[in-house]
Amino acid sequence: MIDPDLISVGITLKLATITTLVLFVLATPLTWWIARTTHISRYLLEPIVALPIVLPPTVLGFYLLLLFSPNNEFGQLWATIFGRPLAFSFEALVIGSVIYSLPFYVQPLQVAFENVRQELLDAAATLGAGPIDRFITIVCPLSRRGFIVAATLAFAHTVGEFGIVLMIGGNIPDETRVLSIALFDHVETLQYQRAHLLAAGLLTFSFITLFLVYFSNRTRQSPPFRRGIE
Amino acid sequence: MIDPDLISVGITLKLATITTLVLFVLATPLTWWIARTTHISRYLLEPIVALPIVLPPTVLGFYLLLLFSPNNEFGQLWATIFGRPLAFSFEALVIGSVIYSLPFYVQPLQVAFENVRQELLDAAATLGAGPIDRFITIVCPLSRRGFIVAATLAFAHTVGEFGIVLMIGGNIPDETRVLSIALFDHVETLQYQRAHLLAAGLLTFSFITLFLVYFSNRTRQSPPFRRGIE
Amino acid sequence: MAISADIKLERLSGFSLDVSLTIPNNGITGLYGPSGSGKSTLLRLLAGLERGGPSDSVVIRSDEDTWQNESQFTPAEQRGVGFVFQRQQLFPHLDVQENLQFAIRRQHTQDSTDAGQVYEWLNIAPLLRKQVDQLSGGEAQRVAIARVLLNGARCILFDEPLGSIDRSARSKILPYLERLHRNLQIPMIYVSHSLDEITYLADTLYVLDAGRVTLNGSMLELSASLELNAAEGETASAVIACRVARHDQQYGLCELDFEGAPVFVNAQLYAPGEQVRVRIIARDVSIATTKPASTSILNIIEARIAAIELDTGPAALVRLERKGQCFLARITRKSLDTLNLVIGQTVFAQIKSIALLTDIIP
Amino acid sequence: MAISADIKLERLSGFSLDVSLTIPNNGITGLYGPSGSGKSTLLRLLAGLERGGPSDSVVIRSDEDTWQNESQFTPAEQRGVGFVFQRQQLFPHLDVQENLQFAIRRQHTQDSTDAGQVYEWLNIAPLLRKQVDQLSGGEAQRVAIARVLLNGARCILFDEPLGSIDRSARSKILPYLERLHRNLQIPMIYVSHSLDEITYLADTLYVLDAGRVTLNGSMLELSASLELNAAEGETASAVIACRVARHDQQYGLCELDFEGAPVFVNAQLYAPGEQVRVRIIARDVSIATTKPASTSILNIIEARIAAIELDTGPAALVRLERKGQCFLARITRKSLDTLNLVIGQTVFAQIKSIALLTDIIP
Amino acid sequence: SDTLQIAVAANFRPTLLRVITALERQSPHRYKIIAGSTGTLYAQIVNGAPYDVFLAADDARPRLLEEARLIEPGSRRTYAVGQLALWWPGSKGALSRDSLVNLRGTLAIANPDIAPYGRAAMEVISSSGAHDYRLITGVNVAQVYHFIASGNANAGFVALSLIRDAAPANNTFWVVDQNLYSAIEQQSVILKSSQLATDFDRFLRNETTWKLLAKDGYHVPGNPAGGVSE
Ligand SMILES: Nc1ncnc2c1ncn2[C@@H]1O[C@H](COP(=O)(O)OP(=O)(O)OP(=O)(O)O)[C@@H](O)[C@H]1O
Ligand SMILES: Nc1ncnc2c1ncn2[C@@H]1O[C@H](COP(=O)(O)OP(=O)(O)OP(=O)(O)O)[C@@H](O)[C@H]1O
Ligand SMILES: [Mg+2]
Ligand SMILES: [Mg+2]
Repeated sequence: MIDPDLISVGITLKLATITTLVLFVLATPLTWWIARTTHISRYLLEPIVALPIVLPPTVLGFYLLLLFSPNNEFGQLWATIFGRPLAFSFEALVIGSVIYSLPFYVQPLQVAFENVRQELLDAAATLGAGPIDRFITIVCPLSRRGFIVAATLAFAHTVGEFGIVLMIGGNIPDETRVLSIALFDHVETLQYQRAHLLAAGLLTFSFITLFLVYFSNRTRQSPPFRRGIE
Repeated sequence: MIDPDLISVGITLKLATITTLVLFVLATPLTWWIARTTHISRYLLEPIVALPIVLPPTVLGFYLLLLFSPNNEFGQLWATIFGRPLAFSFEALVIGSVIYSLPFYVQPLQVAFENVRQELLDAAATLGAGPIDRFITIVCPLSRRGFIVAATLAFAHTVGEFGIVLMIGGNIPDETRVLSIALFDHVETLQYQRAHLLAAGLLTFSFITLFLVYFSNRTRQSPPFRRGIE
Repeated sequence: MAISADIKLERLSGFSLDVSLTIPNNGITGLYGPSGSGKSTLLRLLAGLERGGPSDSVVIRSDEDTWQNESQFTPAEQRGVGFVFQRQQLFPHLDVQENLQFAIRRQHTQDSTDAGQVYEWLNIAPLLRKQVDQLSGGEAQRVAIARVLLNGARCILFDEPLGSIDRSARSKILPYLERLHRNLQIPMIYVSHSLDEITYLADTLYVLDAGRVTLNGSMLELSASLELNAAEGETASAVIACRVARHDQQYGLCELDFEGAPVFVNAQLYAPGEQVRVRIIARDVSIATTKPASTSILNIIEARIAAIELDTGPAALVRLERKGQCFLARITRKSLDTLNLVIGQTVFAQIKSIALLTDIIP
Repeated sequence: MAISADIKLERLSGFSLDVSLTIPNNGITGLYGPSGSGKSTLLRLLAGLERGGPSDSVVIRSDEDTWQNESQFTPAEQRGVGFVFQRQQLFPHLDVQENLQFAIRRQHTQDSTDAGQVYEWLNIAPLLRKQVDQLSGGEAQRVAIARVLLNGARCILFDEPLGSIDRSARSKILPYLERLHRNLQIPMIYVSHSLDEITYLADTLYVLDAGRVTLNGSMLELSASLELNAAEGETASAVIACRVARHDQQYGLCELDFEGAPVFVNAQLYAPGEQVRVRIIARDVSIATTKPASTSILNIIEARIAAIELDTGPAALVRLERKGQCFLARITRKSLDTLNLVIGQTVFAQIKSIALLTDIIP
Repeated sequence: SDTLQIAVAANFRPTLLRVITALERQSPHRYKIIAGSTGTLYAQIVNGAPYDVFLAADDARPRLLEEARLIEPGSRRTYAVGQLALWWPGSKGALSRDSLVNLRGTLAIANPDIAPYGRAAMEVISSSGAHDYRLITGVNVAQVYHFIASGNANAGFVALSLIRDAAPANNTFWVVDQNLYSAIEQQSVILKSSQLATDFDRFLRNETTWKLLAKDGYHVPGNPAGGVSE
């Protein structure tokens, strides 16, 4: 039989990957809009994006639980459409993680987007690149560091998160029992050896992954003779 | 008698403010170093900074607890120097929050720092500005958005964080019982009315603060006729 | 594609632009004016990179379409207008080749320039594999020009394209641009601080000052205008039209016919019988009252003094006319008096043939 | 502060720089060469903005200090070297005034330039309150120059400072720079594509090609060298030294004495008896074998043909000598043959006085 | 010191508050309550938490503390015996163990590894023959309560004390027979002996407290005869 901790690892990686992908797809355009618009609604949206983090995860999870409930219209609608209730499903975890990681994705990316010089977009436009073309071929590559940081923060944060997951996931083995819960359980049940092992494994894995990500995406190193000042 | 929740609010604001200040003082130079160095140690340091978030807060808190414990050399040393044990003190909360919020501070700031053009630093150097002068007068103002995002994320995250705080702070009323724990307790003890009230208050306050921060720090708006393409 | 524009725009900084202009279907339109006169702003509006504020009135039409009026705005990428920027804007995440490919993949029209030619004239080949931040100032500017040329635009705006390009590269690029616009039959606008370059290239001229058009018309007509040239001092010049008479193989010269008088230039690009334009710099022209002999000056043209404009300094600008065509001579007031020159008098203009050599407009 | 440098540097891209040079204590050193020849790289090394790789050898000394050798490196901010960059680098978070203040607060030396003067010559006043991104190309360049001048550097490097500055502003700034270096007695290096500007300003010249110094020496000596000028074509020129003889108030002219022959120029800045240098553009000089009369050309100088260099094209460059001083004439080969010119022959050089007017080096 | 720091398992906190209120009527001293999960509190105590008295939710952790000689010798006592209740808001008819067979949907229990109520619930379920349900677990009974109250879980085992206040309709819950699961003994220990601690310990075992315990749904701990010790 597979070690249940390994199953948790699998679920966690799946959750973090899907969360990051969902953020990539949904939050990237949102961020671009926030970064570039001069419309005032931007100043309302910016704080709203950041709000999830001021709530303790468990509390946020609690409110999500209320939202997902079949007593609630949203929960009902979901159940009608997908044939099963939202709460305690993997989908619920994804929704919760996406909401909670949103600011960690949006904000660094926004900094990167705001640093893309308008002149380059002007040049691209006169060369015949439309808005989407410009976004994909100019803005995204120039914001590569921003994407990496955004994705790293969102991914890592989802791996480490557990308050929300605990609330809306229901800790179902093989489905919603993620690594962080397993780790927490080990600590709570005084299985310190297992906890240490799991934590050490998690840290080592994360370190190696992050190292590879950062190292392979380092900014093209200036040749040594350019290093005049800092 | 003062409502204990209000006391928690006070402790939370104090903790978040101090955490952000500590990060500002300690992590800003670290970030600048990471952003500019071409030394390989950078690629080791970058992942290390990000590591704290992959651990569930409670688990991280657990390890910090072990570290701070008087059973441990570090904890002992601290107790000898400062005359009182580290664990379950406000200082312990600050240390925990700083460690946990470190990546949220460092990473967005790093994106901003990396976007400061070397040419401008070259120009400043030939005008007679030394490294610290350049950092303060060129790099920092040009990275203003990065600072705002970094400080916002760190502050908000400290407000919302509770796993670590619970573990190393011990939820002691008037001392280490922060808002997030109070809110968590209200939910746990089924005091939904109080929880709703506190959550709504927290969200409103945060929204207004964030709105003011973002709005007053908006990038100088381009005059309307510049808005040719996004 | 002809373009007409009618623009009234006010900047918060106090600068205002108030111009009407028509860019003819083909030919190069020169835009000249002092720093801060609004040249770049005008180009940005034409390209669709700015649209003006709500209180401004910007109407721009191409012959197919209305690009901009109160209710309408065609975005830059749909106008097919190429733009060589004053501060070149290469994409830093792409190397030189990728920058050029970016333009090639998005060609506005198919009947485009020959890439091989562009590479050769701008000497791009040795740069292809370089990163953009490793280019020298002049190299970057050449790549920026190449990028626009390869983009197959239906109209090209040049905003001081040759600012950081050295003389020898410049003398290769200029004739190429000239030929290019002939072959492609597309309108170009050329902004420059150098009246030299503009006189060389432009068929039509707009002079801008403080956001207003102070002078405009055909280059040929304007070139001999004292008004334009008085302010030019040393670089005052005029353009005349000539017919190619014959080639002198031995000395590598070409004899032109200027209203019956022979004029020698050093280019042999055009066949006898063709019409060419020649630029004569006023300071290259001296005046003699008797026909000079035994001098190295080959071109001696009989002409009539049509006008004299005194400088505030010691110089005078003399407008000389030969059968309806005009050119200028810049001489000292002292000579004017010594030789007793008056309007209507017939004199001999000596033009150093060498001075004409590279200034031929083919 | 004199600076000497000995540099061997190799870039990954294949470009290598191998130069030794000495920048004299005062005077302007011109740096001239085609695009990509390493001019900007050299300036960056001198300023301390690059330091070379481990396999490169860079030794730079000022007369007080060693700035760089294998074991030592003085950072840029301690060298007191001002740098006007080719692509101007104003601080975007500061407005124009704050950019200038940044420089003023960090003055390297106290005995600095007069701020009022700088503002006036560069016409800075109307720009003070503007944001940097609202400046036109030329305006930004003027601010960048002002910023360096106000910084009180002990040595200033100009990397094509006038690239995007229009002619009339340029004719104000150039004489100002000339005067400035005289007053401040600080060395300056001036990079330009325009041999015109360089000949105007420089006392010493270095010509760079592909990272090597191909020519160097005093401007006065080099100016008449056929070697340098042959490649220059239309802009070949030479510099001669003259004595101010008298002023002609009526015509605003100044009569100079060039080895016994009178030469007229339009500036009256110098008192009779002073030594001045005059630039003579080769294409302004024509040759006559008999003394010309009744012509608007005021300057007719008797000289001896010292050398003749045939062009590949139809032109020839003739070196004329008068009592040890040399200047050039660019004429056609056809004239050479027609007039039967040979080395050693005495001829009459006609120089249009107007051509000398703005070219006087005070 | 005249302040007593009482660490208490979260589920007992509401009852403890009532006890303290009663106690404060006759004592001038202050009582600080630190609520948390038993596992967390245990880890904190081992690492030097400044608690005077510890009221655990089980007997395992107090025993471990005793073995580690971290408590006042002989102070480990059972202060309350928890009662398990099955709460099934949508049930029809009277509930019993056998009705679990009819349960379709989600059944929530506390994590049996961590919480004694969860372990007890597990015993009931495995002997009930129920098969067609989806089991989800929360960290503690409070979460189980949220799951059910919010309508996301169909039924669940909670502490009787929790639903006392909520007072659900009569037929929707069932107090599980005590002989169906091994007793949930909640034990207390004195960590730092003082007069105050001894007084509190004694008060925990007097008549007033027992009445409060009984009212909140706890069995009074007793000798085998069910009487009152002491
Ligand atoms: N974004 C802007 N906002 C406000 N004013 C601007 C802006 N851009 C330019 N200006 C001002 O508008 C005027 C015209 O600028 P423009 O760039 O069109 O001049 P230009 O003719 O191209 O000059 P140059 O030859 O120096 O490039 C200048 O006074 C300039 O300061
Ligand atoms: N950072 C760099 N890395 C590698 N090669 C570079 C770098 N910067 C410049 N080069 C190359 O070095 C050579 C010299 O460049 P440099 O900028 O010194 O030329 P330059 O003489 O200033 O030319 P220009 O007149 O066009 O400004 C060029 O071939 C250029 O492509
Ligand atoms: Mg411009
Ligand atoms: Mg350069």
